[in-house]
Amino acid sequence: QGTDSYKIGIISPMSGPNARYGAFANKGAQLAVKEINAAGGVLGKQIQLVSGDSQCVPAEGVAATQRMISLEKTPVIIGDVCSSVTLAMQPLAEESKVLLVNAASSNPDITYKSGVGGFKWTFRNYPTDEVRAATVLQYAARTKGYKKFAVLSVDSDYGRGAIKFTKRYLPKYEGAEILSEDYYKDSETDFRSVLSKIRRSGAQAIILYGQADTTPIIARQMLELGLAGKVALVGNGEFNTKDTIAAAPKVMNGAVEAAAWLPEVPAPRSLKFVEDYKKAYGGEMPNNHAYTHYDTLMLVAQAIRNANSLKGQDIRDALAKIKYESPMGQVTFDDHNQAVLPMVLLEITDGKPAIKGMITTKVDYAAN
Amino acid sequence: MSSTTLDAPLLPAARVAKVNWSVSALALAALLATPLFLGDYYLHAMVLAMIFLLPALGLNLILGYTGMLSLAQGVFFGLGAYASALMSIHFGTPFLVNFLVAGLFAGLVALPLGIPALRLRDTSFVMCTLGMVVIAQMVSKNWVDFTRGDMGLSGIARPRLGFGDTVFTVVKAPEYFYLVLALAALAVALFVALIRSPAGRCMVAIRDNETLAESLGVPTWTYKLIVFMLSAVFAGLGGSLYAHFSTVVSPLVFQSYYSNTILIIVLGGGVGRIPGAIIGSFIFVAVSEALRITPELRMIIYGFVLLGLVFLFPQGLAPLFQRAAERLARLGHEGKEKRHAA
Amino acid sequence: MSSFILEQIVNGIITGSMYALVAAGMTMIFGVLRAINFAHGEYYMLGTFAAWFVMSQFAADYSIAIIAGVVIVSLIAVLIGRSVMQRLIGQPFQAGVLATLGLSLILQNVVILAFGGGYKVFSGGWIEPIELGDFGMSQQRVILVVVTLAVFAGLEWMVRSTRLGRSIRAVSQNIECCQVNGIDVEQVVRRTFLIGVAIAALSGILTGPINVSIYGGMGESITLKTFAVIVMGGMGNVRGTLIAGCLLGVVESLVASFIGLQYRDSVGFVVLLLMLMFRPHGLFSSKARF
Amino acid sequence: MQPDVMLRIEGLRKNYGAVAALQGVDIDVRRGEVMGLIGPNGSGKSTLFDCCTGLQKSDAGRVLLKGVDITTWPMNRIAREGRFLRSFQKTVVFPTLDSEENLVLAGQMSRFPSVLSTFWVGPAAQRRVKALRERARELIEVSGLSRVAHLPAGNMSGGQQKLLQFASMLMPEPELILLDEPLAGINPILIEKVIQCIEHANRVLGVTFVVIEHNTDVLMNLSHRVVVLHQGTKLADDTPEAVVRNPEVVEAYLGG
Amino acid sequence: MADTHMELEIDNLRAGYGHLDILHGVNLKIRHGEFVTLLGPNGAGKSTLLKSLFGMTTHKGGAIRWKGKDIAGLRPQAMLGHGIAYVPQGRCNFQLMTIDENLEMAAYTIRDGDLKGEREYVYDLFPILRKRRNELAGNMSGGEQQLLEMAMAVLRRPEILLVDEPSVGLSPQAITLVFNELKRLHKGGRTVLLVEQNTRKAMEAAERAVVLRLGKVIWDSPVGELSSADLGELFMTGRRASDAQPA
Ligand SMILES: Nc1ncnc2c1ncn2[C@@H]1O[C@H](COP(=O)(O)OP(=O)(O)OP(=O)(O)O)[C@@H](O)[C@H]1O
Ligand SMILES: Nc1ncnc2c1ncn2[C@@H]1O[C@H](COP(=O)(O)OP(=O)(O)OP(=O)(O)O)[C@@H](O)[C@H]1O
Ligand SMILES: [Mg+2]
Ligand SMILES: [Mg+2]
Repeated sequence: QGTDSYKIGIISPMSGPNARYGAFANKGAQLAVKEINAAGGVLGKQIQLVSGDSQCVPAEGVAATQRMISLEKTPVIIGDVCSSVTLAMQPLAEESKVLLVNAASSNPDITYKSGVGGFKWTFRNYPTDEVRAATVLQYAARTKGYKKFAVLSVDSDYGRGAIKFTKRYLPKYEGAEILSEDYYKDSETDFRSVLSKIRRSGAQAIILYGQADTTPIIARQMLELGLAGKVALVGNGEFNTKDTIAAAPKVMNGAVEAAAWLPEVPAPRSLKFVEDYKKAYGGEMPNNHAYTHYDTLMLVAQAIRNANSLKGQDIRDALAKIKYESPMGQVTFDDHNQAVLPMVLLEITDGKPAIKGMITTKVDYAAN
Repeated sequence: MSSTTLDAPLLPAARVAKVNWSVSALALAALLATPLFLGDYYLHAMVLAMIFLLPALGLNLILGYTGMLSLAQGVFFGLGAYASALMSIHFGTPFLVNFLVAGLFAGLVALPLGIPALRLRDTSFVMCTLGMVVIAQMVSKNWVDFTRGDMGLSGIARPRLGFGDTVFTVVKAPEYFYLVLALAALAVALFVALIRSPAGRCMVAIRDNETLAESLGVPTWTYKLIVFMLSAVFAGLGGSLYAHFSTVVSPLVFQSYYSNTILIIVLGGGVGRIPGAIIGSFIFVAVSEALRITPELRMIIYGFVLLGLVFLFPQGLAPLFQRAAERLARLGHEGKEKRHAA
Repeated sequence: MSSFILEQIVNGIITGSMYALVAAGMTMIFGVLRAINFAHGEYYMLGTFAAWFVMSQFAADYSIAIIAGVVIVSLIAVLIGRSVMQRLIGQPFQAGVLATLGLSLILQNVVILAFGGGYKVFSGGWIEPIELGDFGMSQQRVILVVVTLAVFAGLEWMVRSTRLGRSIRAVSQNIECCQVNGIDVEQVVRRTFLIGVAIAALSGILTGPINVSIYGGMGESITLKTFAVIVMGGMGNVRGTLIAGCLLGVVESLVASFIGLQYRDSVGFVVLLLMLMFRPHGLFSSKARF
Repeated sequence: MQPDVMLRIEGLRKNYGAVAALQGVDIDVRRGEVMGLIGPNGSGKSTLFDCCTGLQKSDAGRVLLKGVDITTWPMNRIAREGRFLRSFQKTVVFPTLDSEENLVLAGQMSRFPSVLSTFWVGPAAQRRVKALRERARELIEVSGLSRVAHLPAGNMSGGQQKLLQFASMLMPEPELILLDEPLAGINPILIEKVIQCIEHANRVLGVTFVVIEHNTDVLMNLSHRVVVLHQGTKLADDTPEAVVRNPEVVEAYLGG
Repeated sequence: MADTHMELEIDNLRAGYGHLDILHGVNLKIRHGEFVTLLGPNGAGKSTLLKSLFGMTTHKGGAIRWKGKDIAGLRPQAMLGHGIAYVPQGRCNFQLMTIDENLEMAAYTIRDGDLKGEREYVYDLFPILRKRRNELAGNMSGGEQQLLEMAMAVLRRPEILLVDEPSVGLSPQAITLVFNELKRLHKGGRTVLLVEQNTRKAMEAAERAVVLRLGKVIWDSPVGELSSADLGELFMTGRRASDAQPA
């Protein structure tokens, strides 16, 4: 087997409180590897996935990366989910000339510092929060006509970043205002106080950039407090999954979300991915991390084929020039090695997610 | 009396824990030679171990010698890291300056925190230090203008050591290793000096019986405050090394992961023993790195290792090493005597 | 405005009673072992998972899952009590810290290994809201508060008036003297641990329907809050724990509504710390002379 | 105020809830004397010590040391600046330190000018510590602890700990020592030695002693003056001979 | 083999703490209903011997036979079950419980009979305790706590009572009370093994004196055969110059 396999590393939180993200990431990537290998691998070699555990802690992530680079000698590493780990991995990858492809971190810094910004070996195949925030706000304010918003987002760079961009675009819509602003920590389960406050404030919609698993909690507590049908959720946080909707259908109706990917995306290859994933993992629904990691492996395989070489340098050059057809549409990279890729906008109607559009936007680096 | 070794659940008399100079020299020599044998990955792991050693020394000082469990070591570690990062990013100050400022800064912050906290004893004090962790998390996340919130600070410069015109940037693993080794060795020396000073005896007295110490004229509160600040200095220095090593800091440094890691290092190594934190940090990093071969089972096995440690080595690993070192020393001694006799 | 504050206080008491319930067990375990139980939140998590497992695997009713969950976790507690906790008697303090940290890692990651790292949805429970004017609350919360009161009444009675209760207090003060008086310290530790864990599991199961999303790492943050509560209540004091728990809940709730959710944990902590400055040994505690 | 008063206790009161442990006690301890303090169990003797040395706050009254009001001083300052030590009734030592370290610690604080100076391990500090060690070894020898001197003090027998506790009172060479039952649990031969030590310190070094002791035979021989406490009040204050004959004292304390 | 008159037979007992040996082969036989006092210099191992009899040290060898049964190495609870009660040296009560509760805990292993009545009995014995019955034990004065511990031992209904220095911290009056109670127990047919430094009181009360030194029994005789001058010599040198040792 030895010479016939080609190692690709994947760093993700596999233990500790954030293990839930790593699990999806690994499963998605594994599925892609299986598919690629079944089709004959890349350049005649079978891909072998090597996992490392970061626990979402930079120190751990750096150690895992170092191990990956020095012992496993993987020319390509995918990772991490948590932005702070990815940021810590970047200089390591740079020094050792290992290709780092990120598939799930949304911190703008990662690519602001890449490509022409500095790190030549980092690429990101994941949308930044800016595009998402703008799209959601536009839909909520224009199409749905909401004017009064309450912010309730996760207290992380993702949640805070999205709100920052939302505020930047808010003045475009006359009369739109934010009545209250709250951030919750990622393991929060008690939203009653905040929701009571929001109810009294008279907000029409809650801008929620949150974590997938807190959405059902918020939804159910909104139901409890009698917010169902009165206040809508807009933002991002896997509003679309069956379980979330089932937690409080009355609340979720009318929820608006923009996401990197959704299982409901009507593209045939995306639907096939959902089917395959469910088959492979006992009926479990994939989430967007599963998808983005799947997709990123596919992307890397494509780059290797384009480069017609297994060397990191060649793959990197191929990646910079790539025009990759993802299940969602075409992906290219800008001069900061940030993927320019499509995103979906959806609204929950009658207990089902309905896709309202696809958007592709480039990051405007000068604006920041 | 037939035997003089004790395994009653008491720590050894402080005077018994003498520094074994020959063994220490041997260990240092071995460390100096490691880059000749080991690859980058192992060096990297050892650098990590030595970075954690610094806050662990601080914790050993306050917990092992003064008897106060402070969970705030992680806070001062983080403060040191942030201080270094901000200095490096905003002022571009050289590494050694950042390093010292980070230690001082952490120590100074410990002063106003310690004054109210040291009114409390035992679990109330523990809880108070835990409160500091929670507050530090909040500040680092919410003071976005200064700390950039959850995004953290990235792009911290690699250590640059300059003498006159020759500026040397530490990038490669062996270079790092020697830099951190030198600083860690200095810290250990400082720690040993503290323990062996008359103040060290006062600390042990406070740990053993605060009221009695007070009645013998020891101003316990003052000592506790100074020790609290010193432990913060150690942690801050470690944080600075960490920031320049990983080149990013984020509010995650205030997570309980760091406080717990430091705690495990000290407790597992041997609390209240000079080599405790040193042994603890190397073993801790070795175990956690070795377990990387099975990412899924890693933390579970790690948990079992901790349990095993508790029941097999209730005093930590240091006594084991100390006994081995003593035996070595005795062997050497006997050898010498034999030679003399011959 | 005042009705708003009232609403927030009620919210706080509900949350606080959950804190108190988890903390009750921890404070008793601390009493007998003098060990800070870093793993206590994991038993809460195990309770939730056990009930979820029973419900999703055997399609059991929630009410059955409550009983089954408590029983399953109790069995685990018996095992851990025998193999780990009772051996901590008379061990130095650091043993307790390391052992419970170890247990916490094991329990958390075994659950993650067994059920996957992803989150699960806890369906079931009595989640229909009860409307009180413009103030809604699910039945489950009412049940939680009622159960908390009942459990605390029972604990208070047990500690004051039963043999086990008295021996728990005795063990918490002087182990050697317990031996002299013929109290089986190991047995007391095992039983206390069992009771503490069972209560934690019960509260995990009762809050399952409210929390909805459950995952292996959910115990960690609870452990932190619990620790604050037991210190406030005066270590080992049952009544103090209930009051401290509710107090923390109310303070947090007021902070969340008037200052901001992101400040909730820390400001709640700060308030508790300030109170500690005035009562350094917690709200209720007695201390003998030197 | 007379110059020969070492410690003046004025109207000291202490209540614990309903229990009046001290109900306005006035005592003058003269410089250079050995004063015995006796009284039935629970009469407030230990509480008196506690209130004099800052372990307990008194409800009313003053404590003057050489004319200086020390009522509100913290314990460590009384010991260090006041050169005024006390031992505890419950045997307490530093359990993990061996005898020598216990003693060095007891003597240490009076030898260093400031807290910060104790952190410095210069030659001067080492000389001081060396002198302390020598004194400690002497005291260990005298109190018959040499055989167990290497043990952590917590592993010594009850009587040995009591002896160590006594020895540590002598270490810093204070001016005034309050001893709370120094002889309880000490074997008869060592009692002799302890007495000799007290007398030596008193006569040669001029240390003032107040001794609580239920071993009345020994105490009456040892002390120049005896104060009897009963239910928190002073019952008698006289020479040993007179106290033994005082019918009230016999009734309340010595027993028929 | 076992002598039926002998209630407690200690045969070449070796015990200590962890690796440390303290008792180096102690031999001692105590008859039923005897009142024995165990004397010795500080650190001789007296307390260690009592602790070993109650199963609280590391057993290293030798036998302890109680009514013919070997009880060496049993746990303290089991000892109590056999009717052995122990009052340790130093503080041993529940500091944060009231006197009443402490007395209740003392009778923990006893589930029958008139506990209330027995409690009243000890209150009559030491009236000072009744006066403070609802106060925390830890707040009592040293002597009061010592009395409490004695009272607790009485409540354990011992067949043999192992007491370690009960007179410490007691006023002369209280000492008389305690020794009277020990004598009463003895008269009531209980066996008493008393460790004391107050040798005079101990020799007045006991029938037999045993001297321990450096972990060995060096003297064993009726109290009449031993003067306090002899004792001094025994403590110091381990020998009595005037005659051969009967032990
Ligand atoms: N912290 C406290 N709380 C309540 N009562 C107390 C406290 N401290 C002391 N007392 C009471 O005050 C009285 C005096 O106690 P103290 O210890 O001074 O007696 P003493 O004269 O030393 O007796 P002894 O000879 O037995 O040692 C006792 O009745 C005691 O119970
Ligand atoms: N926990 C312990 N660990 C180790 N050694 C101990 C321990 N307790 C006592 N020793 C040692 O055992 C020896 C005997 O102690 P023991 O307490 O039996 O003496 P004792 O005869 O009761 O003396 P005393 O009259 O002073 O109470 C002493 O030398 C002491 O140092
Ligand atoms: Mg007293
Ligand atoms: Mg003894």
